[in-house]
Amino acid sequence: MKKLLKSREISSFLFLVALFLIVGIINPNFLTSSNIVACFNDSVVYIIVSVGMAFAIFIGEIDVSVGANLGFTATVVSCMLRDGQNWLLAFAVGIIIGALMGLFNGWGVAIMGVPSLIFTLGTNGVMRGMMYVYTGGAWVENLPAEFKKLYTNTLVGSISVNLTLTVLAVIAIHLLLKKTKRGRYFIAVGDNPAGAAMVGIPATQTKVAAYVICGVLAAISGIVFSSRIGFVTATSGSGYEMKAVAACVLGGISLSGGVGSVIGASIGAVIMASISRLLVFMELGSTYDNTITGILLITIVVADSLMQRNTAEKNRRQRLAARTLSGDKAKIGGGDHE
Amino acid sequence: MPEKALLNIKNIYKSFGMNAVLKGISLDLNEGEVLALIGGNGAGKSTLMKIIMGIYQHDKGEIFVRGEKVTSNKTSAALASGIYMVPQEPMLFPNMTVEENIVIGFEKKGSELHKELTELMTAVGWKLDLSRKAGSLSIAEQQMVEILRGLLRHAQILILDEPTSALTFDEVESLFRSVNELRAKGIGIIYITHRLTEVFEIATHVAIMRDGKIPVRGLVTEFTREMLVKGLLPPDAQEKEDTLKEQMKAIDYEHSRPVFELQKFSGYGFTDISLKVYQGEILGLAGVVGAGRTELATTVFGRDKVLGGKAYLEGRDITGLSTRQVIAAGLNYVPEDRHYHGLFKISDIAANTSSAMLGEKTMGRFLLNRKEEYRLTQKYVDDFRTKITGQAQLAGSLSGGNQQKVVIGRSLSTSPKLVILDEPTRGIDAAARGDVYSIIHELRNRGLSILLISSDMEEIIELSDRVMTVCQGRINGEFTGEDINQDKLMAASFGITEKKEAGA
Amino acid sequence: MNKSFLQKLKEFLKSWEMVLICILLAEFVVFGAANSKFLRPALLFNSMNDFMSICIISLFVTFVMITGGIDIQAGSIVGLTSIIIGVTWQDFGLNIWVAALLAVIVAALCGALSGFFVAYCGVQAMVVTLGGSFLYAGIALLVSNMASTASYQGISGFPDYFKILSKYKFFGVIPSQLIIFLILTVLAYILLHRTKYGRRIFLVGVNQKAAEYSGINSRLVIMSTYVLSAMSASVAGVVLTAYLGTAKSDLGSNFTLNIITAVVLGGTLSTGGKGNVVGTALASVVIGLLRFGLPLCFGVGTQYLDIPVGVLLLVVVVARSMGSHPTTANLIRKWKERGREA
Amino acid sequence: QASEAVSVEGKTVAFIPKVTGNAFFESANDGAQKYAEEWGISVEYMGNSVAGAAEQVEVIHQAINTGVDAICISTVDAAGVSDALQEAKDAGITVCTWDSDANVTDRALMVSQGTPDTLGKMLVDMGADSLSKRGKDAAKDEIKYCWHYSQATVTDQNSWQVAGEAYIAENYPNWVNVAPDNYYSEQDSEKAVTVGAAVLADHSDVDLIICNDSTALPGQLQAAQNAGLDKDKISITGFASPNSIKEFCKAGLLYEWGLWDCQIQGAMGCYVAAYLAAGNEVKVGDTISIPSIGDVAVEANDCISEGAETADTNNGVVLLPERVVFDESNMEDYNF
Ligand SMILES: Nc1ncnc2c1ncn2[C@@H]1O[C@H](COP(=O)(O)OP(=O)(O)OP(=O)(O)O)[C@@H](O)[C@H]1O
Ligand SMILES: Nc1ncnc2c1ncn2[C@@H]1O[C@H](COP(=O)(O)OP(=O)(O)OP(=O)(O)O)[C@@H](O)[C@H]1O
Ligand SMILES: [Mg+2]
Ligand SMILES: [Mg+2]
Repeated sequence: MKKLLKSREISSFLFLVALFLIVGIINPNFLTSSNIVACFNDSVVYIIVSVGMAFAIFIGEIDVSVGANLGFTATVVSCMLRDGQNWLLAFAVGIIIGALMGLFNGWGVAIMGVPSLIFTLGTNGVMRGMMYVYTGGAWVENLPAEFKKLYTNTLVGSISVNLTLTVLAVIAIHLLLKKTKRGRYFIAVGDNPAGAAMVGIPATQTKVAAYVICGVLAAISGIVFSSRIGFVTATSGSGYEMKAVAACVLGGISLSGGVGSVIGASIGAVIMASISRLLVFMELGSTYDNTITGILLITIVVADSLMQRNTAEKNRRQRLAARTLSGDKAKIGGGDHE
Repeated sequence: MPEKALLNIKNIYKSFGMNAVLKGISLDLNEGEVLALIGGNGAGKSTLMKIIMGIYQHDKGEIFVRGEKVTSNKTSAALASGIYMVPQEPMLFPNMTVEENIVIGFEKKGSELHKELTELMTAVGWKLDLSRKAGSLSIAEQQMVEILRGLLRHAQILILDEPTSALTFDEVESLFRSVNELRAKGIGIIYITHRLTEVFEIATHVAIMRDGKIPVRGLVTEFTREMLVKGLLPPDAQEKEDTLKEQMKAIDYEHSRPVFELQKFSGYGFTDISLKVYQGEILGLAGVVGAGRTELATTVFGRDKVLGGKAYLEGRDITGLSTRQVIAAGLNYVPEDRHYHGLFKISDIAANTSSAMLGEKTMGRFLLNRKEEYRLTQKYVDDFRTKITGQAQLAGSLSGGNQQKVVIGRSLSTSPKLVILDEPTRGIDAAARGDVYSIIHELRNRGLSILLISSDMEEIIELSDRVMTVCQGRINGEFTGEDINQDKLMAASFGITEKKEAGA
Repeated sequence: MNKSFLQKLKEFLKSWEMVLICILLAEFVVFGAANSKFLRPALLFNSMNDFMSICIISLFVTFVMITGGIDIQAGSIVGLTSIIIGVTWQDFGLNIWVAALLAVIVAALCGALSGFFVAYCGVQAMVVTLGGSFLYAGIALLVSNMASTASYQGISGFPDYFKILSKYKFFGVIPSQLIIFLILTVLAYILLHRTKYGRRIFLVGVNQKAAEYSGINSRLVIMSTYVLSAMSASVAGVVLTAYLGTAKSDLGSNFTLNIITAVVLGGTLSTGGKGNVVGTALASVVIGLLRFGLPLCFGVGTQYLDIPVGVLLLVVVVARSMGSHPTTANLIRKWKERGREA
Repeated sequence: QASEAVSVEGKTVAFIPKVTGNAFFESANDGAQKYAEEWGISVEYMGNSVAGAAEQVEVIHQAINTGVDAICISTVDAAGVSDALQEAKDAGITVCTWDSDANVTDRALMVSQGTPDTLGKMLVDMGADSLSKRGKDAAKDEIKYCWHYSQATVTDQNSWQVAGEAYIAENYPNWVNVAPDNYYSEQDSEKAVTVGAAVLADHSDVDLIICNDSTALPGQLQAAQNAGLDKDKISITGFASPNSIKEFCKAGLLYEWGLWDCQIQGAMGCYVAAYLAAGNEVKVGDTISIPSIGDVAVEANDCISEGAETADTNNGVVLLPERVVFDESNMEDYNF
């Protein structure tokens, strides 16, 4: 069973490998170690935001305000850094903004009981507007060089410090989710909310916590985003929400909640983050960007859903068939009831 | 009475919006007691239990556990104070394994818990694959997982909300054994059920809930079955049941033609089923839960693949037709699971009644004929004396019995020649059950053929002209007249009697 | 049927549509008071032209959401329609009406494809239509590459008799787009609330299993709603192309949020089973007028309009869920009881 | 001739960018606002955060409804806004354009940053100069280069690229375009960096990247910086506002880049719009004297788009007097 659980992540990973190999066959330049590492390095923003989204999806909800959250945090933090504020203060402010947004979403969804898509759609709009109000529409430019270096610092070879930290954090989060009592609550709440209440799991608290985590991770990804891009525009982060959802789905997380892992989300994020890059190597140009994303997404979810349905159906039929079979035995052996 | 009651409930009130469900409930539970709580559908039994568990909050009143007043209204607090409830509908985590389901929420290490769990399972003697996903378990197995959860928690107060409604005979036996053992250990148990026989079998005390209050309670030994039935019914209810069996005219099989016939019919969950249902006959299909009768019915109804054999309705081959075609051919089915397969809860009663008629011209060609829909709905509401405030009432807000009447009404709306009723009175209170029985009789007397699937032997005996038993997916007995009695049916259902003996 | 007119009226006064009408009236009062220009029919009607596409699509996305699904691909079908009309008309020499018809057919196929995956393969609607929104936008871009004119030049110069579709003004003030919207609203209303097909949509949304046990082909019903919503998006695309006089592949790309907002604000349950075409129509107009009135009367910049629309959505959904929240429900009950005693 | 021009004072101009939240347009607005105060006109900045024809039509209607005297617009799509601009004209509003033109019949004057030929040549020249500065011989070496800008659907950027290619074919036949289909990043900063990084990885031997888009240039530079490159390993140049590139220049990532003074352009656009709205009339060959900017001449439409007709009065093109190449020495003189 455990193996089966894992296989969803593994199949996503195999898919990623296949994708890279195909591009490598078309353009051998792609398969250099530095380029592959760069693919992963440049996926950090997506990984963080997708892991956050994964929390929202685990509990059976969704958060489409992560893009705006990312953009807004990036804007505020960058403005502070540009104006020479203390870094730690800036980061703290960013993370607090993210946490507050998460808390607000959590309040609306878990406590007020508003459908999550609708509620976060609303906060998304409000935050996008706030970005304009905050900057007046201007770009935030000229971030301190040392801040931008945070992104390029490497550890071993060309593997960036960011990537290393992110991977370690993802593994840690994964273990927390799977091994600790409270960690398991997130999946449990998504799996069966009413059942969670029966065994004393504080469903509301867990949901709010999931949103706060999602908000905080969106904020952190916003900070990484600005250190990577070096400037923040008024539309920064738009579209990230949908790409994060896509990443989660590609990584084997079910939108109905209770299924999947953050490792899967991370693998999905690498796929999503690499598409623009793959297209450059395939000499296809951004014209094909959307087409390929769409085909990837639909193919994977349809294949996955059909496969799951088949196994479920097979299991059911086996179970039912076993009943009549044991009936045969009963006839021959005179019944197995004592 | 001991000094400190395990559980002491004083004057609890609870309303949902305008619906006052509990109106001053008081109840005690002491160590080593099994308190059977009975009451009609919607009496508020589950609600009261959920309040004890801290899932709902009461509006007024007090709860004491071992003499201490409960101040926190959190489920975790209730669990910590040693209360565990096995809910009416199992609430497992379908994507987790059985083991994960049982141990979730424990602080202890996984390996320790695993050991405790396996010990516990050998102690109660239940076999379950711990690594299976809970979503793939049958309802009975899910119920077992729920009970194991409570046992592993060493609950001092165990609440079982209709635990046996989906269990097999064996499983019921072993459950009762465990209940007795637990009681011996001094655990207090609240046992909710609709089956009065169980009350006398397992309970030490009994309390009857009616109209948001507990008008009757006491030691089981102080009551007889009749007293309990009387206590359940509203004071002005009249005895309807007596008249039933006498009204039934015997079927003249010689001159009657079979309306419905199965020849060596096989599918997933059953094989080699051959049977005939005659005009105006009620054929009972008895068996234990899991015998494969629902599968048989749904496969005939076009919901699953036919693996072999033939089905005929009035001589017409209906094997493997789609549900829509089967309905059009003149067969309809009242599903076992009203909530998942039967009812449109947030639709009104009219829409519920007419839903199977939408293919018919009488309901309009393209535009919906509302007049016809109204007429149709009113006909069944009047015929069945369904209690509604108006056709616009939402079906979900009806009581269980009235919901069932609506679903039966729908199945008749298509003017079928044969209706398959699958557990028509499951989870329905005594009063509504009587209504449903008289409906079934009336239908029979009008010449409709009925295939009645039920796990309630009394029900089968009371209603059927002829009974066939199903065991592990096969027909293993046919009974008529005097042979239709508890002992024979039970024996056949559990596969103890061979077909030849039974037929003889 | 058996209800008196008064009863019906009473019910209507308590309905969600009534709330929307009140909000609509409030908009007229507030905006009208702030700037009387708002009330000038010519201006008001003209402004409606700018959000009619969203209104049109919302009507039929309501169908999808009643079945318990969601459609976030409608926006990209607008662009796909537009570019297909442009390319087939300009480069393949098709008659403009034939081109439009072709575009609607292609859109219907797109809707059918997504609907098939949702209904027959059991994939979550959100993911399928998310994929669809990428895919159809991508295809639109590929189609635009087939045009002989460089893609940056756009395709224009459509005949006047095509443009009149969206430009004509009845009595000199009422724009044809509004008429198209009203016709479609009536159509959608009849289809959803008066026909057997509409009833099936509701039943499937309430309980798909029970619908199947009633002999309803629930999968076909679900799939058909996606076809309908894609076709309505396509009609919006035709109207928008005629209105702008240019065919572009990215038209409608940011409609999604507005469409969903309109449907939800209109009272459709996002879990399915409940919804109302009239509510959606009213809600879409409420949003449109907000987007028109705020800049005109209060000088709010267009780029800030996401804030009031978002706030409106939040306030409405929170208020509505508060009504059904246990604590508030209790408060309301107590308040009512006190009223009765007094 | 325009000696006794009617004063522009008190006129209201709607200043409409393609999209809000973009450094280029925001700077232009800053410029327009700054001068407007001096001239006594009021400039209202109206735009949508999404660059789309339908969105821009909504904004134009908003301008018409608000009752401005003139509109000065950078169009997203000339055909798409054509009818809306005609409506504006019908409502008695003067329509001028800047940066990105409308159909010549839909507007009076266009304040242009230059002809495609000028701008294409400027881009290539900056590239050749950057190459020389790092010791390459632009005229003889086999220079590998490519273009990276926003999208194939953006009119002006494409016309510069086409003109630039023609100029290269004529003057630098030794150059090789490694990606004739160009790279696009859709004015998305994140994509600009991703695509930029991919370009560098795929063509490790590319010598020159020309970014004729104000989002692509900083994105490409950031990608180069992230990859540890600098101006002596690769030449990157293009159009972007001085403020957005200054830090990169200081960090040694490029020698030079260019732009026209978009603040002046925005201001000029608003002025000529207000000028015509005030009732002044101009013909090709006339000069308009703009206070604190200088005299500008009205030229025929065909100077920016070949074969375009010019109406007798109030129709034509005003060219920006100068385009600037920024480098370390002069970049601090500009603040936009
Ligand atoms: N969450 C809820 N919201 C509103 N009403 C509720 C809720 N839960 C229960 N009710 C109502 O409270 C009443 C009592 O329900 P409850 O489930 O406690 O009955 P019960 O005695 O357990 O019946 P059954 O024998 O069918 O299980 C019913 O009328 C039901 O409709
Ligand atoms: N596919 C399924 N999904 C969920 N529940 C199911 C499914 N199939 C059966 N059940 C439920 O499992 C229980 C066991 O019934 P099953 O269908 O296995 O045997 P059965 O022949 O219907 O037994 P009986 O008719 O005696 O109740 C029933 O409560 C049924 O509703
Ligand atoms: Mg109950
Ligand atoms: Mg059954």
